[in-house]
Amino acid sequence: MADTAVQEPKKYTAKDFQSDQDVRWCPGCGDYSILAQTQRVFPDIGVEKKDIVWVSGIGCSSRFPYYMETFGLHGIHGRAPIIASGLKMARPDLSVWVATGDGDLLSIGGNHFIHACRRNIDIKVLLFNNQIYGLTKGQYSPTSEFGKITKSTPWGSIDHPFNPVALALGAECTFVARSLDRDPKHLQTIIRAAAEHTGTAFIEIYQNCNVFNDGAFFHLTEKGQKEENVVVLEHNKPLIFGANNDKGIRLDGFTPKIVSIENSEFSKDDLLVHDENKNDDVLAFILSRMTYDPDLPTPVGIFRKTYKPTYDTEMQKQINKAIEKRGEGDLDKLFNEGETWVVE
Amino acid sequence: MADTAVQEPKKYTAKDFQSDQDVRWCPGCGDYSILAQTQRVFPDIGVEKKDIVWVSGIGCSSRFPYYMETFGLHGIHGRAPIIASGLKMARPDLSVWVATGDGDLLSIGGNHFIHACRRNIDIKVLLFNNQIYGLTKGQYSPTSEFGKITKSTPWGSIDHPFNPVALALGAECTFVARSLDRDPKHLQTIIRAAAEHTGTAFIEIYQNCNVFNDGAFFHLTEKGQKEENVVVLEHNKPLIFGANNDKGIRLDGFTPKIVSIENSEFSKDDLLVHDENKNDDVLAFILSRMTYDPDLPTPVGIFRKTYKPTYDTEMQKQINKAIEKRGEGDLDKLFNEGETWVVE
Amino acid sequence: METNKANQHKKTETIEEVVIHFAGDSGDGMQLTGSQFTTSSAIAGNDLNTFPDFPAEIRAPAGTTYGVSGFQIHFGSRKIHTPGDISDVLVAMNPAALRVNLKHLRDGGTIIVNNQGFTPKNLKLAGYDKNPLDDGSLSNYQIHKVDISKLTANALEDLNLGSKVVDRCKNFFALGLMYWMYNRPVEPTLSWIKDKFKNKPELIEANTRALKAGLHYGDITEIFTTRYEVRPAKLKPGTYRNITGNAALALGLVAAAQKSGLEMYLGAYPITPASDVLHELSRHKNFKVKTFQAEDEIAAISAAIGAAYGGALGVTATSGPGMALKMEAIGLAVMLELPLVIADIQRGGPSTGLPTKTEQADLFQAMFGRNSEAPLCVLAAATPSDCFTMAYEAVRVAIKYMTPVILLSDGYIANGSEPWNIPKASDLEKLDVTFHTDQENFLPYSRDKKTLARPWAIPGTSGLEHRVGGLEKQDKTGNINYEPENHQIMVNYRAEKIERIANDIPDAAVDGDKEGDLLIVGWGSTHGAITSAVERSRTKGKSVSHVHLRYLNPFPKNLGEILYNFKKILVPELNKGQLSSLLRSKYLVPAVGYNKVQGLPFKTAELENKIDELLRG
Amino acid sequence: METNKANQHKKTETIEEVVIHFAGDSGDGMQLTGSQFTTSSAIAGNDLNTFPDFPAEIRAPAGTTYGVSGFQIHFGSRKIHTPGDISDVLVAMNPAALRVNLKHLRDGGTIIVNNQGFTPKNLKLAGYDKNPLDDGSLSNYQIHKVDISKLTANALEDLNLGSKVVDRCKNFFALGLMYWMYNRPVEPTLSWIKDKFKNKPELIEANTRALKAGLHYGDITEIFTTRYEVRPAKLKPGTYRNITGNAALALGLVAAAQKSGLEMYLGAYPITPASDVLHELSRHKNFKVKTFQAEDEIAAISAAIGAAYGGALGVTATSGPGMALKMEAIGLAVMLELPLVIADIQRGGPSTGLPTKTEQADLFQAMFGRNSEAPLCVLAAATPSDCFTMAYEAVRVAIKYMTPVILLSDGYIANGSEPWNIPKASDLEKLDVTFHTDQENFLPYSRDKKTLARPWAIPGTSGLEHRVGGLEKQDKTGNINYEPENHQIMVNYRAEKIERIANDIPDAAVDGDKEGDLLIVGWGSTHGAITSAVERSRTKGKSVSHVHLRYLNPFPKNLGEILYNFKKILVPELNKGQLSSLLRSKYLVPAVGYNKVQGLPFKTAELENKIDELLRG
Ligand SMILES: Cc1ncc(C[n+]2csc(CCOP(=O)(O)OP(=O)(O)O)c2C)c(N)n1
Ligand SMILES: Cc1ncc(C[n+]2csc(CCOP(=O)(O)OP(=O)(O)O)c2C)c(N)n1
Ligand code: SF4
Ligand code: SF4
Ligand SMILES: [Mg+2]
Ligand SMILES: [Mg+2]
Repeated sequence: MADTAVQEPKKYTAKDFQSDQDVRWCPGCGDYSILAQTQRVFPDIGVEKKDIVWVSGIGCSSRFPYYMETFGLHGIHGRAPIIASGLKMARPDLSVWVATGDGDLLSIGGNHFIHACRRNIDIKVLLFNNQIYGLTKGQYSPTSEFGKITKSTPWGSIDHPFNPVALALGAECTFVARSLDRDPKHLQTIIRAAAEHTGTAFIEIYQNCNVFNDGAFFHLTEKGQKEENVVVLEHNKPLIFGANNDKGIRLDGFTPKIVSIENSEFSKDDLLVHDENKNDDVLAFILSRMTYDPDLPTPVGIFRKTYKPTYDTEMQKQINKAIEKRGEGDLDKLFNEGETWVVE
Repeated sequence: MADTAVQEPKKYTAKDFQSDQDVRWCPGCGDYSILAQTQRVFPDIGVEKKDIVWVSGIGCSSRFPYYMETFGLHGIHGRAPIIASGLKMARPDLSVWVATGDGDLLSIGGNHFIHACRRNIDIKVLLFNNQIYGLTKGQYSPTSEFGKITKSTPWGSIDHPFNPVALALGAECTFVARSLDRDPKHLQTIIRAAAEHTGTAFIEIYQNCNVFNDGAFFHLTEKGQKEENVVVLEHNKPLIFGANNDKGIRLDGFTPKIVSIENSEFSKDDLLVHDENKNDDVLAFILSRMTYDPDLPTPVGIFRKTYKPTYDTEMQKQINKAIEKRGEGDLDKLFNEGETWVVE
Repeated sequence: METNKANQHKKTETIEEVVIHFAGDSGDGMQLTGSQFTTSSAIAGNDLNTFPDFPAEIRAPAGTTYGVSGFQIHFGSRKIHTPGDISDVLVAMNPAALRVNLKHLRDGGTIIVNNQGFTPKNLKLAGYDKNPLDDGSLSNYQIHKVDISKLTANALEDLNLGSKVVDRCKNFFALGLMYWMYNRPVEPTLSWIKDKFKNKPELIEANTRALKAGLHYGDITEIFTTRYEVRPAKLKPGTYRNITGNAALALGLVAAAQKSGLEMYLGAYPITPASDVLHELSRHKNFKVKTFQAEDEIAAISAAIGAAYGGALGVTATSGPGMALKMEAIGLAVMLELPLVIADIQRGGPSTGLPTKTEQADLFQAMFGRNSEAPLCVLAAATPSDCFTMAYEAVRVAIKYMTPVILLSDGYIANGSEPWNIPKASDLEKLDVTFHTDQENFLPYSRDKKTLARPWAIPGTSGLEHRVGGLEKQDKTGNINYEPENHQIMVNYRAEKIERIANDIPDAAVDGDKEGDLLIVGWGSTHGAITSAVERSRTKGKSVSHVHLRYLNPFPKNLGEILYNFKKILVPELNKGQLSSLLRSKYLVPAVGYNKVQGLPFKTAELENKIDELLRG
Repeated sequence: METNKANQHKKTETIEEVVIHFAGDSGDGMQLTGSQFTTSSAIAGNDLNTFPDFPAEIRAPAGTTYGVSGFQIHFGSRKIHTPGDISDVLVAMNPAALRVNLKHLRDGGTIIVNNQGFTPKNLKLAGYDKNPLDDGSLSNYQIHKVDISKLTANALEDLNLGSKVVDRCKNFFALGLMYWMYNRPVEPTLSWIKDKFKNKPELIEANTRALKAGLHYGDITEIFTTRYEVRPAKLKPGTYRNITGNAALALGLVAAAQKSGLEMYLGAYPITPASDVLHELSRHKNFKVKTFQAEDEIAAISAAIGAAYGGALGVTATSGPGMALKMEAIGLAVMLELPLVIADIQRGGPSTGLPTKTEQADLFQAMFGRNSEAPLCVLAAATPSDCFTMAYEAVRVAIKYMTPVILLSDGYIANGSEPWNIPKASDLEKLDVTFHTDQENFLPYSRDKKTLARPWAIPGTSGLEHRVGGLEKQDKTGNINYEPENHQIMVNYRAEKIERIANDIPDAAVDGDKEGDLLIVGWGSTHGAITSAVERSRTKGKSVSHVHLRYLNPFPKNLGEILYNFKKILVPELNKGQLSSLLRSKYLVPAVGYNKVQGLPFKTAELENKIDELLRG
């Protein structure tokens, strides 16, 4: 956080970010890993603990702030992005983070989310996407697959899921990424990249809810499956995947296709090369579309990273400009604006 | 509306759709044209008046239902898409239309809008986008341009506007189009196409608010300007525009570029050919990105039209399936489910 | 039939009522154990009342006090009104369960613990320095240390199951032991096991064995010398089932939809403790019940309003925070004068509060939570099975008066259960709905002379095209109208319509004498505790009567009269005095509140003491 | 200096007070005309009170009755409390304006009409069969038909302006005429014109000429024989300006932010009639006021809560429907115990209701609109300038008690104006805020002994890292806690904290004798009408006193005592009896309501009659 690192920050360890509260997630929950990776990364982001605030809504994932030894606000369901936005506007010096769930962010909180994106307010949003409502014990969520059988859909869900990455892109988000609870290294990299970004940073994290939706992402996280099902996006690198790194993604028009790069007509050089900084977000959008395509690997990594002025700095700028132009506010002058008259 | 045209509908004229209420918009308001075009198209959509419902939120535009001689529900601010959704679910036989404004739909109502899109509920949404809050007398809206000076932003707005077409695409909307209040013919075509679509149909209509945002779209609607600034999307046709139809849009990678097709290296055949039915919505997304690009013409027409099962029919199907499987509900059986015992 | 025969050398003692509390980790299956015991007791013919109590965390780390899940059942041969203030028997699967629940065990009560659960680690997690089973600190109780885990494992030894699976069967051992002790029929549970695990024969075998092992253990070991017999209660003849409040509420709605010929449309968003209404209704699609899990509570009610406009029975169900979000839309429903049932299953607050705990503090919100004058009908269910009756009644009022109706329930009766005397569908009151069809002089805001209801004119009806909305509307035509006199007329109509419902509801019934020293006025889930306390006080010769309100707006017409006939009025509530404030304001009576806001229901004894105090003072 | 000298042959009559009503189409500039007349009258030293009244439509089709926009001003040489029940003079620019307002003109009153506005088309639009100017139907009034349009056009003839522009100047002609008639200073308006059109010299010229033409017309024509003199009122010495309630409210907040050293953060979403608070505050960025137009009302308050957590002065402003949406978040603020000011500028309801009309019906919502027990402080401003005082007070209470405060205003005082005795910034009470910094034993939910406020510990403070949230929290530590006793303690604390504010606010003041036959208890914008009615009744020798409440929760400590000293209590409210219900409930006094829900303020005469009736009966 460029604007907060005024003084040399203390040297922390992951432990410094552990609060004294018992962690109350179900044993085996993917949330533990997200917490651990965050605590591992935070010593490096160059911000003092006192200047970090975690804001959340309601859900299993939204208990996150209690476990981080920073400031924290456990808000109400769906409102974390906007509570965080208000805080960031009032206090641009703080590093403001949001922990949220797929219900919290995309169901009740969808509007605040897309508005945060378009404003490009400098907050970082970590979506714990377990494709289920955990805390309320297992109803389907806006990211659950069509046909899902849950407590509230005993006959199968008839909702088409959101593609959170595509939604964020459609809402003009400047940093859009995806990672996995069970890939600690990757998750750390992405959290670090979000910390470095100035502007709204959105990370969709696939997270296993082992109680109500166990294994939803095992094809993307477990050895022997993930190799064929995940393609890692890296800036300026071609899209290669497969257990033997023998496959790649090639664009046919706008359509990504799998090609073999071993003993085939194609080589590395024919593959789509990722460019996360593309200012038009079309490439990112094409990549986002691979997510629900059963024939294509799921991309993880940074889809898009671009820069534009943030809402909080623009707001501060206007204040400064106003003061420059008019001088610091003088109450007596303000009171006496317009027509006045004197009664003796 | 395939499923409603059970009996041969009556022959109507535009006049049949005029209610007995005085139209109370400001003289000169673009809303009048939208009303007129709708009333002109409705006799042809093959639905009886009694089976049509207009639902709206709050705003100048949301007064629309009062002027249509159909059923109408003037709801509360932002909730029209979801009131309409509930109605359509309960009554799939009705033709349900939403009239809404840029504040109503994209500010307070943003979440209901994106959820309606992803569900693909069969409602038609007409967004009267005047890039301003009309009814509350002139605050900026989520589609107002950056820097806009209004009553609530005397120092200029610092919000980056939504691109409603891109947002709808990111939210998986199956029919996405744009038209103009001052192009009656085009608007009629688009309304007709929306009526024919099964699934969520979204039309962004640029509308002049001559009191609080006069001329916002004059470069797209006025003779001498519109020719160079608008490109009309037509299915299977190349993107040609210009006063003399001498320019076209060509794709350079994903990037649309203007090329001359008169005395130049390019001809019609080199141009991007529009395909509104493309199931992946990348082309539509690319086109949507032209909107705010000062160097490119603004596309109007149908960006995307695709088919997938609608929420309302899926819901009805489940009911039918349940009845088929279990027989029509029998209360006594229901009451006596599970363990029972008799007290004599 | 598998039965539960007594070992002949053990004596059997007949008792009138018992309270048992099952407690263990969230993963220990205590809710299941409790509900099986409940079914068995119901079939044994007892009256009963239950109260499950579980943590807000889904599955808090094993062994912690905040992860304890409990289930209390009170059953007897006489009328049972509550799950019991304190328990006679505590079944504790680990130290945390013991620690949390000991304070609610009566002196001299029985403790049955799972010995293997008392590991050093678990003791520490529960905050015990020493093992309470050994240090004499439980000498006030009859303590039975049973090797439940070990005995279960022994019984399952040759099945070759994983140790986790084996461990999950230990609750059935405990259940078996309690079945033995209280002479309960085993058959219902055996057939439940068969049904539940029909695709996993090994689990049928395992759980059956564990259950029987518990049963036989009681029979054989020397430590249990007495069995208890709790005779059937004298219940009204009929067919019964055990039912929770949420299930009853859902069934009441389905029944009302069927009897009125309306299709039901539920718009809901999950929230504890209301989600089960959504879950239950989602199952009944063959009753043409459409259920919609919306994006939030505002969407849920807005969709239901849309559906009601279309002629469906619009319903939404939620709890406190969700209710707060619905208020603007409820105002619209008031203005549209459409029928709508809004169920609020109250929970502890404010804000997110105590999601899994009970409270009665949304009465004010139900009455007044909207902008401007937006009156509607407010009903409250008193017991789990009463949720059926009041849900049915909510629909009746909503469609007859074309008004939203708020039905208040709470976590306590929503999750608690009691035997329900199952009605015959044909005996339920018929609910009449006629959609308006007459085109002649159709006026959307004309009114029925008696009820002041406006016509329900739904889309699809030729010639009735018209517009409604949230702006003030002209009397009769419903067109937008801002005239002062018209506004006054419409405001008055909306108020008067709700007041007239009073002509159409039963008089408040006084339990006890019609005049006397003390009247207790209650509402909602406090019914059981108040009834018990009043019974006890009367036995002691006190002049105490009880009125329990199911109609909170409007009040029954005779309420004022009743109030004026008592010297003192006590209003016990699980809030800071909301009903009492309404009564004071309306009737100018010096009602005093007895208020408790602890996320827990009243205890009978608390109320009894309060009554004593008032009648003394 | 341009002055307004009388033509010597016309006589001048001195009168004590006048009510003028300007009315015309929405596009006729009547609000501007009214506000210019107001400024001029203020500078003339009169006390005054104004009431603008405009349609919900932005610009309804010209000539319709629902498109009429009006502005009423009441000014005098004595204390003026209201804009006047009925007007002495009606300036009507077209038939619709005449039709709508005639009923509020006193018998024998003066009508000045723009002759050219009475075209057949306009007559028809207004629903007149015949021209009322000619058919004798106005014989009860002194009617002056003036060719306003034509005379204006004449005056501007040689300027070569479009006819539309010329037509838009006609309101200045009317204004000039009224200036002449009431001897008002012209200078303020002339300089306003110069400033307003500083980049359009032709408009300066046009409007100036129109104004002067009106002025001279009065002087010259024979039809006006009398001018009136309204002497300066005896106002408290000081510097004055005219101020609307919304502007005053905004300034009060800015002042409080400055005096407390906090930066203000307003989260708002536009809504009539609260939008002007947003507009006004948006201008004052050089006071470090951050204003945020949010995506909706929930976002607006949530952002303000976030800002308050960060140490800003969090504010949000809205009206009824928006208020309903904020309730869940207000519950969170109650739980977080953060300072927050929530201004509710009430309007007609329910639902969307009558957006541009006034009402006082959100008191219940402010008190009770949240789930569970979520008490907070409720204040109400009584007059436009009182909005300044009460906004300041709202901030004081919020930061001292670490609580959300709801400040109630309404459309009537928000848009209405009166002279404001401008305070000196240095005389305003200093507001102390100390953010907590001490790391030793920091407990986020420890409490100040006197106020019970918790410490405000903001991010950025070393060693104070801690978590807060909407779940019930442990006493002192603020950690999540579900224990029954703790919940009771916290519920009690939150209630007690609000009650203690009563120790810190002024006693209720009785206007009149401290005991007597009748006490009128009012709140909010009814202040003026009640004051006038009580004055008049007392002149008639009646024993009537008046208490006006600015603190609605908690009530002033001495209120009960006051109430008990009167035989009867009358509570006039623009709702169905909300304050009266609170008083009855709390004090068990037989307060009776006088209720009007018509989107309009009380008339003095209505209240006077009611007083007569009560003291007779
Ligand atoms: C206003 C409101 N509505 C509903 C709820 C109930 N609720 C709590 S969390 C939640 C959804 C949880 O799902 P998600 O956001 O995916 O988080 P997870 O538990 O899966 O991490 C719901 C519906 C609430 N607390 N508040
Ligand atoms: C809950 C609520 N908040 C705010 C308002 C005030 N309001 C009415 S319409 C409107 C916005 C209008 O803008 P838009 O939707 O663009 O419609 P337009 O008037 O421009 O057609 C607002 C903020 C309201 N009626 N209800
Ligand atoms: S319910 Fe699921 S998401 Fe919630 S804590 Fe348990 S495993 Fe994690
Ligand atoms: S304010 Fe603007 S949008 Fe509204 S009616 Fe007038 S011109 Fe049309
Ligand atoms: Mg989830
Ligand atoms: Mg608009």
